[in-house]
Amino acid sequence: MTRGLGRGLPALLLQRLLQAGLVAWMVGTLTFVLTRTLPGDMAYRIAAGRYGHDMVDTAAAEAVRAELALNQPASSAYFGWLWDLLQFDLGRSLVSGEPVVRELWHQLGHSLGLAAVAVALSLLLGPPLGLAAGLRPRGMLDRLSEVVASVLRALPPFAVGLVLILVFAVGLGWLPAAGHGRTAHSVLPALTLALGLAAVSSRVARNAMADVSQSAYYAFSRTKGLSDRLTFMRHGLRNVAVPVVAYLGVQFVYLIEGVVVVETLFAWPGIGHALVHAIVARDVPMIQGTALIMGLLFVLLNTVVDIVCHLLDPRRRHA
Amino acid sequence: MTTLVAPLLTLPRLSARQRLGGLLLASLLVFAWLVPWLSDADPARQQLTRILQLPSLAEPLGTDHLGRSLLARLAAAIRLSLGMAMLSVLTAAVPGVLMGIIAGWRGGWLDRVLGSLADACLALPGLLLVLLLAAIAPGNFWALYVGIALVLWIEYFRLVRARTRALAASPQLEASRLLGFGPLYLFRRHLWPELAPQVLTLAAFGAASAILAMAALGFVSVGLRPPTAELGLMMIELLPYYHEAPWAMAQPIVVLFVLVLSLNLLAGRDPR
Amino acid sequence: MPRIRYLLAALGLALTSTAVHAEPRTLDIVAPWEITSPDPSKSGHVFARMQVAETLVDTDADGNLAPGLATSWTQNDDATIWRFTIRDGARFHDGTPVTAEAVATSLEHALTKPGILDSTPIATIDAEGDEVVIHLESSFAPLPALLAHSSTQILAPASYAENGEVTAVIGSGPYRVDSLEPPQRLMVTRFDDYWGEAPAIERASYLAVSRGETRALMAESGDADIVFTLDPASRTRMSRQPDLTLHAVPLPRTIVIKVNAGHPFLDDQRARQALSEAIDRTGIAAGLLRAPEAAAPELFPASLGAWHLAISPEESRDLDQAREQLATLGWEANGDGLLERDGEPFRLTLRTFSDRPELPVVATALQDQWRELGVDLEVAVGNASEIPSGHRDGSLELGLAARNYGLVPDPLGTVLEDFGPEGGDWGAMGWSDAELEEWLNQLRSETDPEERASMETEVATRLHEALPVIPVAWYQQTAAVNDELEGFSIDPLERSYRIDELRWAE
Amino acid sequence: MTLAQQAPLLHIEDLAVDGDGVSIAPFSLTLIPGQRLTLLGETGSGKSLLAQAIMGTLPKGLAARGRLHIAGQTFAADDTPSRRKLWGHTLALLPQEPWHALDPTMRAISQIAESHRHVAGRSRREAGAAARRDLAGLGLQDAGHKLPSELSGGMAQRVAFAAASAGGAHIVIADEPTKGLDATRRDAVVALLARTSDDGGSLLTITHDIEVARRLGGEVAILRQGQVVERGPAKRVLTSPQSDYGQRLMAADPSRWPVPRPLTCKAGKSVIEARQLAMARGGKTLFEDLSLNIAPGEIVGISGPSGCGKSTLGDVLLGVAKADKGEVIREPSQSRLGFQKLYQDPPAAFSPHWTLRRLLDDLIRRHRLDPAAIVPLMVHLNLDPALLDRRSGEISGGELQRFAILRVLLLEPCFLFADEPTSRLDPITQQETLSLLVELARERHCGVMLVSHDPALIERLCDRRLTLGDTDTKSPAAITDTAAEASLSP
Repeated sequence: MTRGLGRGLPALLLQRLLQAGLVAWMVGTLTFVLTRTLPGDMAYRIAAGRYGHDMVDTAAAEAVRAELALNQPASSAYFGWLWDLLQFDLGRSLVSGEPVVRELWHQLGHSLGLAAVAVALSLLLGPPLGLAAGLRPRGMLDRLSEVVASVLRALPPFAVGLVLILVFAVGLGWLPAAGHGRTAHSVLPALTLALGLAAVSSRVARNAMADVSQSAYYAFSRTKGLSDRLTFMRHGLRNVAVPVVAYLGVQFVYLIEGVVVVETLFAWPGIGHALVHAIVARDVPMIQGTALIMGLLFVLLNTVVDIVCHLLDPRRRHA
Repeated sequence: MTTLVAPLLTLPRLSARQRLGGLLLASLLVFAWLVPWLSDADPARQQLTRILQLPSLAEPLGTDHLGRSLLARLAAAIRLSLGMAMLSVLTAAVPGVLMGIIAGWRGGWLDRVLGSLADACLALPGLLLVLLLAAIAPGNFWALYVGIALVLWIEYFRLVRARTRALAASPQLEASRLLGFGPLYLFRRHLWPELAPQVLTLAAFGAASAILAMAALGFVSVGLRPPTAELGLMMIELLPYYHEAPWAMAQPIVVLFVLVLSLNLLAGRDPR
Repeated sequence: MPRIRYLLAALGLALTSTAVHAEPRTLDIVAPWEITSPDPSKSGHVFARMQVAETLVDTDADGNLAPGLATSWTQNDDATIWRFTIRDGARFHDGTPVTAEAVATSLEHALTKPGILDSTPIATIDAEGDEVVIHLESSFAPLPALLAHSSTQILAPASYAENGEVTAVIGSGPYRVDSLEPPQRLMVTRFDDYWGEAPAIERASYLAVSRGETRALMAESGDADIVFTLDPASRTRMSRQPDLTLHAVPLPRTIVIKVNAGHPFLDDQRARQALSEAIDRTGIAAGLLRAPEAAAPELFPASLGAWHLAISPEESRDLDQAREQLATLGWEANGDGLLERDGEPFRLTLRTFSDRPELPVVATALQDQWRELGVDLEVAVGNASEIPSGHRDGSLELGLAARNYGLVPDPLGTVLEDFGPEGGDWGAMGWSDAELEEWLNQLRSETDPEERASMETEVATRLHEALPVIPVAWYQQTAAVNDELEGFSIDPLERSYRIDELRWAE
Repeated sequence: MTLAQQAPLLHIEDLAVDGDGVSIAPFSLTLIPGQRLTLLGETGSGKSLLAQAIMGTLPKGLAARGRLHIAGQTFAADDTPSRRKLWGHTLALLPQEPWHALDPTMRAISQIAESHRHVAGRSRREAGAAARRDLAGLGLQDAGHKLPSELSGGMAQRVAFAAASAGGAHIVIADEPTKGLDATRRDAVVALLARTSDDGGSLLTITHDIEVARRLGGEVAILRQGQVVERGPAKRVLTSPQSDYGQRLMAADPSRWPVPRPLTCKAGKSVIEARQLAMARGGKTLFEDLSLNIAPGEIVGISGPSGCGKSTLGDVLLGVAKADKGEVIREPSQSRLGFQKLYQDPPAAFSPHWTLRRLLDDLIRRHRLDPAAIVPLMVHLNLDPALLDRRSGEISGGELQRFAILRVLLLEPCFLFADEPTSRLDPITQQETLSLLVELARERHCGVMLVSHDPALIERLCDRRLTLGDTDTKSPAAITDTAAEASLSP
């Protein structure tokens, strides 16, 4: 991806590690500063988060303020947090009192499971369609896939999810409408996410394939005597895989947004849903913990994407 | 005649696809700005006795769950959402392009610093920034749309940096430098025409995803601000009535589809 | 590429072969409210409704107090010392007996945490033999009603860590906790040696789903046997569903507008009445809430006996009279129809929150209706805590909330909180009435039912005239129930799902 | 057996191509084993389209007519699918710019082995061995594991040749095999191609380089706008062409150019002077203590293999780059605008998005030049004024280079560094362009340093010659100023 500090894999890993440290610090500080500047009294917000909108009142807010020593000066709170972070202690959630790590483990686990299935499904749906369309640019399939991609990109995820529930859960009764527990629960939310991702990745694959199929080496491979199938397998796939895999790294930016909507619609106990509640309830340790883990995860995923690109494209090794 | 062509925005000869895209976009804009002239219906005026009425002559697009004229609300929503989407695109494009050019042109340590900054920002969960901004400035849209843009600038940055780096070393720039032209001229004549199609493509996709991000936020009840009509939030308001009045919820979605399709056609290839 | 396809095929197989073995059928309940933590002060209402934990005082079918873990209770003459005799033979889920000491420690823990007991003048709680004796600093007649609230539910001593934090919910109810996955899921199974008669349903699960559409779809697709709180739009659709029956019961919860009577525009009673008369309550109830009978011309619904004044909703709307009243207060309409008084426009901000999805919609309706009157209302949808914090720092002008007058079986508990001397976080603000305070004080210690009824009606009438809090609509608790269940009924006080009365139809 | 009786490998009857704006007259030929045919012509003469018509790879929109008899089978020209089976087995096409035709992500050896394996049908092990043998035969033993991006132009050409012919095809069609290569690499490729016809195959070569046609020998056909203007054995056609176009084409060969008029007066101070210049690039010293000076109107030629630092010297003289050691003194009276450069690939020096008129207006407005100076220069460089309204991508390479000369001359430069200005142009346009350049330089007393890899061209044009070190010899660049002096004398 970026022109790394050094050459080859070790240099790239070092650079990613550095980036992880930078991200951890930036995310923590940014969320700390931002949550401090949020309007509204934190004690009241946390009380609302804890005791629900029926029971929140001044007495509850004062009790929370006393319990959590909220009027601690900002600087000492920040360095306290930083010191804990260095010892990998993310603290406890202000609302539920549970250690943030356990809450994250439960909710992030579900979100990651959902995202993994979604990405796998999108890889199954998007790129193959894109490759087929890219082989015959301006063909029937190409135009059709462009319109379908535009439709999917215009549809908000909850509309897609709603249609899927109506068809597969209420209509056909094959799959549970919402909730979690059995693996069957994860199919509809993952499919909703996958359709959104596939819409974009199919166009990226289509453009990559169109470029490759009109390149000089593709034509030479055919005039050398190789069959269409062999030319595609030996020269088409690898040259297309590089841009498609590279795009995967960027795709995760949009995945998080989709996850929040899908988790709310399908009542999936995920991290996006929890993050929204944490921000509304000003649960600072939870916000920082979530943002930190999501940031590091993103760096990890990008490192994986980098490694795969490295393996796929020998040019990078000597670049 | 050549002097008439706007120097900055060079509109290359439009292909048939792009003309169709332009036509669709123009029809949306005409609809949005013409409706207030044609019908004096106030987007916020409610009639609780006539809710979710089917489209009729009196009410061309029917009424929503509060009996408000969907025609007026849709037009107001397009005006607001498009305006906000443009704002979001600009707040993403301007810094992204500028830093991309600086990094691509100067290269060296500056390029590496900006590069790692961009990677770090990409790792920031964009959703978090948007939610925090929504909490900081509750109820006004610009904070949300700027928040949405905070993540998008990186795509502009990477694209522009790659293109600028390739061009900076090319003979055409060296020739112009030898002929005594300054950096501004080099940008206007050599860099911008090369970057314009890709940057406009990204802008097109950025605008559409900004509106969808607004709908996503509305879905988790962030950024609600009655009675303003906003494309993303209209979808949320009409979502509960998907069975009773599917045509009501379909309208903002169709408008967004036409917007995305027209931007796709106008933008040509997705440069990502 | 082929390797990925192989992996997914294996995953696909795993999806379809859901383990179906001969386990007894689980009752799936879906409701909108998430479980924050095992602590009764935070999510006690879920454990009470799923009948895991019980309170000293219970309620009978039509909402009157009934014996719970306390078989009976007596008070001294000025209601400052209360004695509750604890049922013998009751056991906690970990087998330990329910003793007076255990009850006392549980109540002491509840007292340290924010909750319903904050407003009670409790001095000491101690156990004497099989009785729990509570000494009060001043007389407080509704104490038993407060001890029916879920935040006072009795947990076994083993549930509490040393610092008083609740680590596990070991109650004494007919069901014990099987697995708890906050914030969304709770599984319970039947507790065999429960002191009462054993329920028919063996296993039940509770799932928190925040979106109304999803809850309705789960009912239609059969994923949930009972779904509580249906949104208005899906109710009309589901009434036509074949294998589902819809239940609706009025609740003692009212959508109210909390008014800052200290605000210069709103300090005069006539201004508040004008705003109230401008509200089209039948339009909101029929059009938005899809329940015409929900229109609330007065604060207390019919189910609250003497508190209810039986005022008809039609005569509550009178736009012209409202305009006259505002005119007498010196408001004239300026160019674009907005009211102005010596240069100042009649502009107010209404705070509300979206935890209850219907509130922002009602706020939008109010905005337009008051616009007709000439009042420019700004709606700010934020967090529920902004209303009490606005009450505290005086920044609140108007707040739209859903106030539960059935928090405890006797509305007096909530009324005392809301209309005390300096008002209440969810009640009056910048308004006080000496006569009302006098009646409320008497009600605190009055035990004779007729006397209480006449005073309750007096209080209700005064609140209806002075309007420190403007009622808009009453709530209905709705539920969609699978026809394979028999014996379902809704608790009007939202205290229990009454799972122990349910049976699978043969 | 005399040449005629052997069964022809390839027999084409009245092959013609027409489509949007292109038409090639019917053309027939017969190729018997061991025979070589070269199609000679300028860009746009349709020679590449003929090759694609034979192969069956015509782009959409162009239709071929006529019949082809290949290795005993008869094919209709427009029936490409049936000919598809011959690709690699009987017909081999060596593509233009082979460094683009090799898969950038695959090693050189596996691109050759894959033809052995999948076209010639050898087993995986045999294919590997055969590929190694091919590489050794082409002197590329240690280049097998390299990626195309790490191969030089010449090496890429040889790898492409090995990959194309691995399938055992007898008929080899080479499309512009020497484009972009310097003299030594060009001769190596010609020798390589000659081997195919020696081993009993037949060779059809398409080129615009007369020297390549001369070295290949065999039969030559000259094409112009789709018409064959002359045809016959190479010796006769290339030495004494009958058609007048043939004669003009042969006259355009630098070795036939008239001896240059000597520089009349070497008066005046030298325009630019370099003292003990030294420069190293990537650890390799390009040149050391090189000194030279150029008088106004004098033309100094530089020659040497590609990658020997010719362009780098230009950058140093123009001040674009700084030399490791030594200094450059420029004529003080001239501003920096007096030192300009002409580029090897004309379109690369212009922004493709604007009309040429707009670019000229910019230049005039920037330096407040006199617009009247344009018209006479246009006439002198015989540039049609209508060209001004076109973009740089819409006119021919020759016209664009002359336009570049015009753009530079507007600034009345005193020194011009021409970096292989005509290597991409056809012979006739090359001759016109260079003679115009020399004439204008003399007339305006502008010193020119001309870079070229064609020794004959430098011989005929330049007053003095500078040869930069050969990569093989260890010694860095030697200034053979004096030798060039000798060539000056008539």
